Amino acid sequence: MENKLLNLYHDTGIYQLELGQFVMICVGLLLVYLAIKKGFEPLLLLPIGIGAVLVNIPGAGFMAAPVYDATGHMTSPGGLQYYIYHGGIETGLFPLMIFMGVGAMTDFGPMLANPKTLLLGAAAQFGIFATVIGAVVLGASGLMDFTLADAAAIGIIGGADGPTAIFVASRLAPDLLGAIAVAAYSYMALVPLIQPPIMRALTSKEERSIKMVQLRPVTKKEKIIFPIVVVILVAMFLPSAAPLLGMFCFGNLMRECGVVDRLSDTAQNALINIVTIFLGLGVGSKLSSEDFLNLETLGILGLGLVAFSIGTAAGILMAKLMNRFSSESINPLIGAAGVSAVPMAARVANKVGLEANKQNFLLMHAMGPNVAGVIGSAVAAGVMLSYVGG
Amino acid sequence: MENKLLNLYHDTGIYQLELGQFVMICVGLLLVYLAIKKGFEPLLLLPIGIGAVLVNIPGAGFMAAPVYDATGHMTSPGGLQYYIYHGGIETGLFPLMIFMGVGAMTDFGPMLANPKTLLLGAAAQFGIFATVIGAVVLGASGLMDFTLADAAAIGIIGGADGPTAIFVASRLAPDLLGAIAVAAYSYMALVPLIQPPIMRALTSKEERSIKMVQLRPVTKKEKIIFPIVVVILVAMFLPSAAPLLGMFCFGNLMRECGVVDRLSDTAQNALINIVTIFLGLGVGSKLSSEDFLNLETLGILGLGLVAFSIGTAAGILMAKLMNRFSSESINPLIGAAGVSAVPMAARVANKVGLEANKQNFLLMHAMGPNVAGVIGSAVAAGVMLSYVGG
Amino acid sequence: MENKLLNLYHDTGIYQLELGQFVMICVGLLLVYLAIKKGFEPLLLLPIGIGAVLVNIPGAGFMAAPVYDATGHMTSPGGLQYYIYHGGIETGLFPLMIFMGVGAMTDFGPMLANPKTLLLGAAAQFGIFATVIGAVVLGASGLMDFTLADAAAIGIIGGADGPTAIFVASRLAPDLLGAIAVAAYSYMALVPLIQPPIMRALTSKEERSIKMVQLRPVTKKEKIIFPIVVVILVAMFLPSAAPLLGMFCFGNLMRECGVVDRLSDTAQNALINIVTIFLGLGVGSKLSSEDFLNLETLGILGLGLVAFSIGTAAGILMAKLMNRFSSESINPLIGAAGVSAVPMAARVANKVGLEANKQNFLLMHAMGPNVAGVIGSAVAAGVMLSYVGG
Amino acid sequence: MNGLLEDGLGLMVLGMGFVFLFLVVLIFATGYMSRLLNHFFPDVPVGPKKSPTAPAVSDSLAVTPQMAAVITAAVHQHRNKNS
Amino acid sequence: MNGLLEDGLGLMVLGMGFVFLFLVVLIFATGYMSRLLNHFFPDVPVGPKKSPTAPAVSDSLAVTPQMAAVITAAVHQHRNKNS
Amino acid sequence: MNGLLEDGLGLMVLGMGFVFLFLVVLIFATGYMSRLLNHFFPDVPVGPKKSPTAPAVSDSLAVTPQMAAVITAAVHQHRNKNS
Ligand code: NA
Ligand code: NA
Ligand code: NA
Repeated sequence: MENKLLNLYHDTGIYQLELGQFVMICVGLLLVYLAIKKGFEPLLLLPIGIGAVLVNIPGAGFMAAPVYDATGHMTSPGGLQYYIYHGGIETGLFPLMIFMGVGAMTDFGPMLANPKTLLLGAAAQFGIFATVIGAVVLGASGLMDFTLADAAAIGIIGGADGPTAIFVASRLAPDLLGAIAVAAYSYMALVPLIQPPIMRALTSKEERSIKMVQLRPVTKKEKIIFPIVVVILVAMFLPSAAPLLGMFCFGNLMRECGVVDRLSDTAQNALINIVTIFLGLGVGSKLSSEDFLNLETLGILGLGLVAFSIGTAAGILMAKLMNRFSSESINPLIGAAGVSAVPMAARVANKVGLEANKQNFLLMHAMGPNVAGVIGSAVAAGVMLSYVGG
Repeated sequence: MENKLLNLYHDTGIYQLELGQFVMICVGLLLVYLAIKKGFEPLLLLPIGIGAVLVNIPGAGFMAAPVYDATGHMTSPGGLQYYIYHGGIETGLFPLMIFMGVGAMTDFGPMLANPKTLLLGAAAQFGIFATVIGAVVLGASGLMDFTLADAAAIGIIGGADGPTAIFVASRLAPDLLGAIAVAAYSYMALVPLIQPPIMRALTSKEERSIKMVQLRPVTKKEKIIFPIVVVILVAMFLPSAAPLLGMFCFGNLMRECGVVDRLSDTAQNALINIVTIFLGLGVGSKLSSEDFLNLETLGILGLGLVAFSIGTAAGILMAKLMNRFSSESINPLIGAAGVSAVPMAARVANKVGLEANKQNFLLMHAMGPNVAGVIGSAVAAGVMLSYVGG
Repeated sequence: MENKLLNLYHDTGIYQLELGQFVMICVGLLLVYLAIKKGFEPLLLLPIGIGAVLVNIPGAGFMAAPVYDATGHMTSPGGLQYYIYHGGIETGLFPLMIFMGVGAMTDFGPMLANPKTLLLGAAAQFGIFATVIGAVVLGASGLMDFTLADAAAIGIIGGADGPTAIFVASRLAPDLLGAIAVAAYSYMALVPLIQPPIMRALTSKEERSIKMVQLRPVTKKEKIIFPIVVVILVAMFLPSAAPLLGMFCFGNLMRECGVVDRLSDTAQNALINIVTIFLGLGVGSKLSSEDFLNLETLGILGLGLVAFSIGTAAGILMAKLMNRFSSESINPLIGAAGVSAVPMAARVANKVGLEANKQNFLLMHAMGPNVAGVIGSAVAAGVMLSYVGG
Repeated sequence: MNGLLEDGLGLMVLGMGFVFLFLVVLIFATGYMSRLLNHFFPDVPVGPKKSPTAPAVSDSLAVTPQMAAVITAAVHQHRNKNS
Repeated sequence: MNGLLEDGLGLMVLGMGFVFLFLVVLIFATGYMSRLLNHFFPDVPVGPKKSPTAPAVSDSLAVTPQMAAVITAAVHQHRNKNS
Repeated sequence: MNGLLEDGLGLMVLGMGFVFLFLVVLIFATGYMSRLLNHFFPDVPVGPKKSPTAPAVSDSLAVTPQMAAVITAAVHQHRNKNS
């Protein structure tokens, strides 16, 4: 009896809690706070934060592996986050399903009306690769313990695309997955703070006031064929990007084809919501003190900020270059939307444009590079998976 | 050819059906009847009943294990209920997802307006532990073959909370899972018959007529912070209750925080409905004749009724005690709602109160102990898992 | 560096693509085209087509098996379609869930008003078994490499019921699954072209003009009891059909009982949509060049067409026979609806009837044999699984 | 090879036989069920089933206590007025 | 067998003790939380929560750019008119 | 360690090169596709896509036979009246 009482006491969190776990629970609560109070990507950061809290409760066993006896009979079931992480994230299933849903939510119309904006989506990926160099330098200098695979996974934060970052990290650097996902979603939420100073620094008021010509209307047929064209090009040139872009285009085709509206509706509602809940809990499970509380996390957070900034700058500079050579004028602000972070970055471009000229509506024009950035970072992800993994 | 005809005849249910299977099919149909005609918790008892029918069809193989050859190639697929049971119930995933959905459906407002009612939710759990003693006595006397783990799992029926009962039974006494789940849901449906006589026996008409003061309004902030407080307390004091209460509070936080309404909506609609269908079929798979048609099931059904009755009585008596010492008057009827069985028990309290005094609306006051009972039985479940399992 | 560049080139589709893969990608795109442009069962053929495209992208690894090291740690995750196929199709889970949803969408009212139409649903299954003979002859003659199991799986195309065909093929002839599913859905879409000539050839204008008496109203109670009766008969006579018909009747019971509307609603919306997306991608994964680009596929497509035609004819002839002996007149056209292909075949019967007599509305009368055909082909599937597997 | 053909014929005969047997039994069972039900529980026939896209009936838990309290109070007031 | 009975009694005492302990702590924590919140962030109380069957609030991605552009332009026009 | 730096540089050059290459090819492919489509199938442009929370179009099975019969009959009556 006293023995059992002692056992019960030994089971409590008060007895077992280690400092690292305490700190990580606080980090989880901070994410919850940012999600609810500051509106930081709440759909992901709330489940991630709760997931981080739960996985760090000592003795709760959320990441416990199931135990089987010799005959294959389960003697002790695994924890919830164990099943979620190994079933949905390690396998890549959840990010791919999310990407399908995002595809079903994406309108490529503005991009199809002005395909040149794809170049802006390409330029903004420079943030990714510049960050890879940064991480490699930190690793080569011995300051931090980054391999090439780690560096590639860190760089993808600059893609400003959550599911892509999680997919790549789960394949190249699972130990860094938690920090990478948190950095990616946090900076995506911070886009309205990170981008405007860079945009103002690199453009003059005249440039920011440039009006762009009304986009041509896009036909239903173009919207239907486009995702198929992308899939074929991916199949030809970069099969390692096919999982991401294939599911993305599948979702988009369901949206646009008009004959499977009930599937498209489910992909962008019930299915993506269910997967988002579990994805968040699964990512949160990687926010353990061993994986998160170290110098590398600081490096990742710092490099992620650099990645966003360089990507933004690269997009703007490319837009300025295109403006010089293009017959139609291009407002350099829309280049910043090339980092993706759909649709936040496009809204920021619109807002900064309106500050310079109250009649200047850039939102539609910025949506082109914005969705192009999604394709661009998926292509970059494919190159990384092929280069590092192959 | 005659051979094949004979085979086909040997495959029929008529040839193969054993008496036990026949009885269990009838039990399944009885559950379906109670669900449809009597409205006994139809969301669960209908799938459970059908699950019981299906699993007892001889030769249908609903619980057949898959067969693999030496190279890991599947030579014979498993049955539907095999995958559901081992994938969702043995692992505990389905009860936890249901609990998340229930959390997203629960309004803690009335409890937050009057936190003292948490005591009633605590007192009503006496039904659980009194039943454990009953089961232990039956086991120790040699009348029935109950271990301590069995007794604990049987006691949890008194918690009047389906997913908690299934979660605990799947961990402590999987063989009794079917009988325990059926007892739990049946008695929850019978709350309007079981509770009123006990309520009338233990209270005078004056007590039942006691009016309670209007509840104070509760702010959104309190509702948001409350689930986080619960999780932190669970982490500190009882990590073994963290899976249940963690998911419950996660669901409730999604509901109240206001920034992830689409996730909350999915958790309390599409997701909980999908899981409910499969949970029911999986629980039904444990209604096999070996597991169900024995003396122990009778013991479980009897003890479950005792558990509900003692829990009701304990809640009422605690409310009478609190009424004596509290400055504000407390109607003892709301103590009966402490067994949970949300929201049925609260409605019963309201109805019995109206009988005594036509102006006496207790529903809101009874919702406090009602949801407190959910927390209380999850805590009791945690103690059991820690005490028996550890 | 040059090495890496070479690697990247060796990873491209251009370098790796084999002719068979190219052809299969084109087949996948053809299915997408038929789904979108021609409206061929788009809910299934669109995901199947995209699945076929994705699985044939060389190096994309959609069907790659996961790799584990000696300690059970995953070193390389599997592909999306690998998990979908082995988790949902090989196990039979997805077809069964679809069947549950279809049950929740089916109204047995017209059949219950006129149970004799069940005979038409029986007769039309002759298409299945005649096709089995055809396949067996092709196999016995050495022309094609069909076993009895293959022949049975091919015959089920004549059941004109997608999930039944996929379920049977996954158990009896997984290698032919792709071709069988494509044939089944394609011919179901072609019912408005295949059936009318046969209907006109086998009936006179007078027969096609026969008016049928108004159906009696059917009570809610009959609709509730009917699925239970079916399950009991299946349990008695043909347990091997219990997985299919059990889930079908479970879905139908959820629909009709009126007390679990939220489950029924989910079964026929969110759940069936989610499963349909994955079922399609999983079936598409079997459209690999090895499995599809061979003589057998041609045989399957040809035999499937024969199956539909014979089933249609058998239904019509049985209706003519019944018309001769029945007191109430029966329009032979409704016999063609016995192949199932719900509700397309019933609409075709209605349309051909209207051509003969502008006042002749057969739709409701044709719905009886139409849903009877679903039961009929599930029974046929059960016989095959028992005969071939047992 | 002849064995295969024989097996196929066996499957056809057994299969069609069984399909007919089962559905004929079902005809009788259904008819019997209908007669029994309509004899013992005469009932009003139902109209067309509502479309599946209709909103799900929310279950008991979905009624928030406030709503329930409001309803209860309103019903009560109404009764008092009319008595 | 006596050991079983003893274990059961132990479970009862520990269990009820722990349940009361936990919920009493929760009473104080909740009360403290409410006082703290209402002191530092005085807030208007909320009405009944909307029913769970209400349509989900569509997230930011669901706003198509066209819609957003239309809204932006309309707001802008409105401001210009009123200035 | 120098190898790591070299690999990183290689990844950057290859990566940016490939991203540009792919998106430039996509620009041409997209433009070509649009021109081809608008030449061979001149079409009316589409308005903004309906919001994703709009109710799913119910598929064919969702039309109950009664509804279909009613519709058919109504259409037929209408035609007869007007002829
Ligand atoms: Na991007
Ligand atoms: Na309880
Ligand atoms: Na059929």
